[in-house]
Amino acid sequence: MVGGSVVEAALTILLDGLQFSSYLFIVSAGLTIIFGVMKILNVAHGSFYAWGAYTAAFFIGKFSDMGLPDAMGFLIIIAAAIIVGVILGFIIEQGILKYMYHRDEVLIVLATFGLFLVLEDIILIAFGTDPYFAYQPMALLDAVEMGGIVRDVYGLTLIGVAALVAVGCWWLLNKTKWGTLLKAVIFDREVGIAMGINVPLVYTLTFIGGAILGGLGGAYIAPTISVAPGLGTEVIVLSFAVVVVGGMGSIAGAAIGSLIIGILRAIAVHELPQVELFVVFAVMAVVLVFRPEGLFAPAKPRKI
Amino acid sequence: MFNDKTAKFILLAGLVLCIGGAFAPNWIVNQFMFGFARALAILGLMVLWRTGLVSFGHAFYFGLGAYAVAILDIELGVTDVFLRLLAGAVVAGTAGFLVGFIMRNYRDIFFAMLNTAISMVLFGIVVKTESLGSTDGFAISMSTILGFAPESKYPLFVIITLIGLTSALLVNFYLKTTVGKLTTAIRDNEIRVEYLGFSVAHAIHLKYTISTILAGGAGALMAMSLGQVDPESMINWTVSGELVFVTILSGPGNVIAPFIGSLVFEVLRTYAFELAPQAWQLIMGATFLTIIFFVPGGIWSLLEKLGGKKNAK
Amino acid sequence: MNNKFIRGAVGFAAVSAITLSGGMAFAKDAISIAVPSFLTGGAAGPFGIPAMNGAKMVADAINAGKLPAPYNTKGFGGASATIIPLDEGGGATKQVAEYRNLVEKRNVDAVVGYISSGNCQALAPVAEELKQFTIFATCGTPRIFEEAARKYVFRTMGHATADNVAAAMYVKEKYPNLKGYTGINQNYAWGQDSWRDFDLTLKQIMPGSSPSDKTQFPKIFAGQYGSEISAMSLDKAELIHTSFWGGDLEAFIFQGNARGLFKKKIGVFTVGGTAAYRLGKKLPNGLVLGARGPYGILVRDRDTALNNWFVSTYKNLYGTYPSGPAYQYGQAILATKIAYDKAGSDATNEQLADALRGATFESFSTTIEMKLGNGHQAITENGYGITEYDAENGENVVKDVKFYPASCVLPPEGQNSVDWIKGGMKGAKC
Amino acid sequence: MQNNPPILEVRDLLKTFGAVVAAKDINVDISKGEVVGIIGANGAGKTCFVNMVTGYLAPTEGSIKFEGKELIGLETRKITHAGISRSFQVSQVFHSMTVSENLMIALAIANNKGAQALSLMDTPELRRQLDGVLDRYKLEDHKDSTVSALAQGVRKLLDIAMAVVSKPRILLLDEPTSGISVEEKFDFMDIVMGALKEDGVTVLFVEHDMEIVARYVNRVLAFYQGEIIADMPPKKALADKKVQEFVIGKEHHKKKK
Repeated sequence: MVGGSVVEAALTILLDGLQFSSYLFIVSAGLTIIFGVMKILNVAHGSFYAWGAYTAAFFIGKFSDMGLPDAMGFLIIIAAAIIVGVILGFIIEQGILKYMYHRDEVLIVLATFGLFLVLEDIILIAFGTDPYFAYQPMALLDAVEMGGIVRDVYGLTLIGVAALVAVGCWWLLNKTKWGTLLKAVIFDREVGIAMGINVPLVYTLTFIGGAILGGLGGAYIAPTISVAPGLGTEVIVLSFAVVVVGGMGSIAGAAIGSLIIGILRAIAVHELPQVELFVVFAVMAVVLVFRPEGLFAPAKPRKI
Repeated sequence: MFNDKTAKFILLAGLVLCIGGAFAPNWIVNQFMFGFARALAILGLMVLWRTGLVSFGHAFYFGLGAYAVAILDIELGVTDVFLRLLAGAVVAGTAGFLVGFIMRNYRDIFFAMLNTAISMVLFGIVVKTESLGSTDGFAISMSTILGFAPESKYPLFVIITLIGLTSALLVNFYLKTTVGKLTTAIRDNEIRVEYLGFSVAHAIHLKYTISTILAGGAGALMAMSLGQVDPESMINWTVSGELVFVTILSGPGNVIAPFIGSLVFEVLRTYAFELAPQAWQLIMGATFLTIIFFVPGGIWSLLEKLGGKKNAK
Repeated sequence: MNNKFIRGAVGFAAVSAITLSGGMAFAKDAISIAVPSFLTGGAAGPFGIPAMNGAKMVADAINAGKLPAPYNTKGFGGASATIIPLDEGGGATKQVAEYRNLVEKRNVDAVVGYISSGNCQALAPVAEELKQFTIFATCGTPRIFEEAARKYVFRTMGHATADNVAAAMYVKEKYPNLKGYTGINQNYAWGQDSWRDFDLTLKQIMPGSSPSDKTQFPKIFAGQYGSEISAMSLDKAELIHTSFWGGDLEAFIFQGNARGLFKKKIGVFTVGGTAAYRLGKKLPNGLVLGARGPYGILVRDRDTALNNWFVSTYKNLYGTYPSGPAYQYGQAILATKIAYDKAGSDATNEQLADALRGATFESFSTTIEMKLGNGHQAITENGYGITEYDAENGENVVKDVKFYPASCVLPPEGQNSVDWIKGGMKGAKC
Repeated sequence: MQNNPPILEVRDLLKTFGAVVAAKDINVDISKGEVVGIIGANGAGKTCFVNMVTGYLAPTEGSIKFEGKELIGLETRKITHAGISRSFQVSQVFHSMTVSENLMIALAIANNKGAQALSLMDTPELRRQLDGVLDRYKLEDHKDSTVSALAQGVRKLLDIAMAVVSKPRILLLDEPTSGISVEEKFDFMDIVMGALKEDGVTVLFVEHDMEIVARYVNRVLAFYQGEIIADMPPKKALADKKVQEFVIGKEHHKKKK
């Protein structure tokens, strides 16, 4: 390693790992929240990501063409996540899922799979096949030198965003009245109903919240990539892996799962690139063999 | 084994198909081969589904079956159709039996997702291993039949048809045995089944293993009829989704349903692809949602309505 | 029985026989050409759509007889062609099934296209089995014609070995003092083969340089390269080789650019050509840029009637300059015309194959010689240049463009690419 | 009490859930042919006792021997195989299936052990047995009805009928008459007890209704806070002071509420 001490190298790996973990956490948080509350494995989560990315990229490009300041990009990112989450989340939950809650949980997964297929092609119809670029927000924040190499500040802010999401979720669940209600529903839907909680409303809001997080993942990543068709598919696989490792339905699990996978991956990229590709799946396989429920599976009420 | 309506229909259909196949154009023969190969996996998923279990990861076994054929071909030059089929079914069945020790403890959504997770591990390994063909996969040489190399696809079609229908007969028989009948019962009340003296875990393990053997056989037959394997089309989670899609499309009503549903799927996909090369996924997804919402019993229930329940069970 | 009746009966029998045998005696006035390319997924924008555009544009021009000489005759052997667009996505196995449908159900006359090496690799044996005249337009892997002799399958551009051998030669010329190099390539046949050829060639021609022990092979469509960029920044190697394409390529450029990677390191982009028109000033200066042969930005200013027609017509129709895939699909369609013109519109698959086998023809940007694989695999020159943003016109250009003749960057007939490079590239005429 | 050797021997049974003691110092011998009533207030440990005997709960300490064989550690189905069956307070039947289908499953499992489970279920022999069960438990009229559409009483009959098809030597009934109307309860118990007597089954049943206890059992076990506070013939037990205070009194109190 050039000029750097071991400490510098370790710092680089840690930062790389944190950055990738943050990405993993943002894309998987929404999935795990929806699963935790509603017991729905939302395959269409990848579509929220893709729609978030497209919406952000589209408007960032448009505003930039109109000569508006690039700093608007950050507003657009947040707005895009909220718009996508509220509109898509509301339509899907109220238009389709609502009518399925009395049916088998697995059928609901399948319905979201059908939705995923439909949404993928609607993106194609709505936005075309040409990729969108939205580099302006990334270009706005400069680069800094850390540990002997240059880092883009935008990438580093990802860590902050992930931390905000994590703290936000923790605060919402543990420090608000809403969180208490939510936890009751998570523990047992029937108990929730018995306590007089408006479960349908909780479901709608949860789904929209999860969708916003999915959209935020896409919108925030959009400036660093080429926003092209098919980008949602990869995200489903990654976020699913994180959620399986962490324990389905657990926010803390998603955070720990993201950190484990992200940091191990960074170590591999730096020290042993040949094994980088196996990291995600190796972690998943090990967890599956020893703890099939995941590391932080939430307690389940026993019903007999 | 042959004395009920379903069994008689299967025998008759087999005869008609084998004769008809000799005169049908190649593309129709192809559709039937792909459809029937896949139907084998659907048959297995139906066994699980009747017990209320849906696996969202059976591409794991489908892929194992297909890759067993490919690797035997490349490493040992095995081309015999029966050896290949056997290899696919045995490899997948063994894996299924072992994984079954974990799976039999899970139900509902956890069952579905653990299967997905396991299939994704295999997908990850194959995609990233150059010696396993990576994303490109392998081409598979033409199958031979007991030493002779057929000129056309017709002999393979006949074999796939016969194997498909034999499996249907066997599953039809299995579904009438004591353990085979433990379907709705397990879904309704596992505790009672245990108190009656039957291990639910064992019953599910058996069903799971059966489904994996069938999925492996399906993968092997699919690999042979296509002449190609690759992870995207054989192991990816979307393939699992597709298998479940066809299961729902077919309906759980009868062992013939998977064959009809699978054919319908094949034709639907071919035409969706032909008519709308940029929106065929949309057509498939919308069909899927329609079936889930409006035809929960699948195509079989439609046929039953049409036939005024004449063919029912 | 009178003669008239007999003659009539014989005539009827003959007509029936001919009709039954596929109407071969009649020149067709319409043919159908299936053109598979990526219409969905990440490869559609940078590759699939320009490729399809190129194919359609050339086919339309041929149907209307509007190509420049010597191709200004109307149609394909006189017949007008219908293009059937097809999505190449979904994996090789799905493509095999679709290919069978194309041939056996939709009865297309020719199949021209394919971008993914995986698809070509899978389809070559199927095309042979079905005896279907097929031209691969863009896919790169050399294995297709090195592994088996083909009768019905052709490829009208050079294979991936040329891209990477040429890249190595260009690097040697430009950076003779290079000490170390590394690479980031996608983890599948395309990326692995590309790196291997580049690495092996440099080892032969620049023994003073050595590869890094940490070359990166991220998953295709990974999209996030933060850790890799850090690792490569810390690496001693001064040069980074990549065969990234499509969305991955663009994401890597964005992320690397933001972190000053290409200021510190020399970037060699073997498929960078597609990004040149699309990224505008976001494309860093000083990249070594290839286009998988003499296509796209490398030949934009080549002043021949065919090239001028191609560039200007494309720009009029689609609003941008044509990139590599547009050229490659266009010339594959052109090759189809050449085969039909020679064999006739009623030609069988065998006759079409015979017509194209070993042919040499002027394509839009270069000369195509069907020289390898028993006359089924084209050889062309291959070149590289260095990127520079032309602020005056607001567009990217390449300078210091250098082309290497086909005989310099491709193995002679009958030799496997890897063995040829390892053996010191004997017989190369540069 | 009879002088037969005991077929069920319970020794020093203890069950705790954390700090809560659900069963303590339980020592009982049951002889063949006895009909034992288990009484006690809610939470006194009755169902816990049934669950431990049938292997649904593992005791913390102690031993349960059936015909000399230790039951502790066996799974519920192994205990069923050994010859002990049970019914449930809330009938545990297959609610989306018909009465006949429910019983056919039960009969098939009882008849086809091990690899025989892979033989055809629907045999003439099994049909014959089915008719017998339908007849004895007066379920013929309901045989083609889906369980979820049945009245509570019929469901409980089915629940018990399913428990006895495995021909158990001991049957544990958990509150057989709960949810059954006052007018029907004696008819119901007559059907059940008549059929069981025919088969010579030893019966233990948990019951809240002292009328039923007085009428059908020949021995009473009274539970209070996890312990047996009385083990005597029904007449004596119902007159016992402790039983009246801790069991019946609370029972009456509860019913008034």
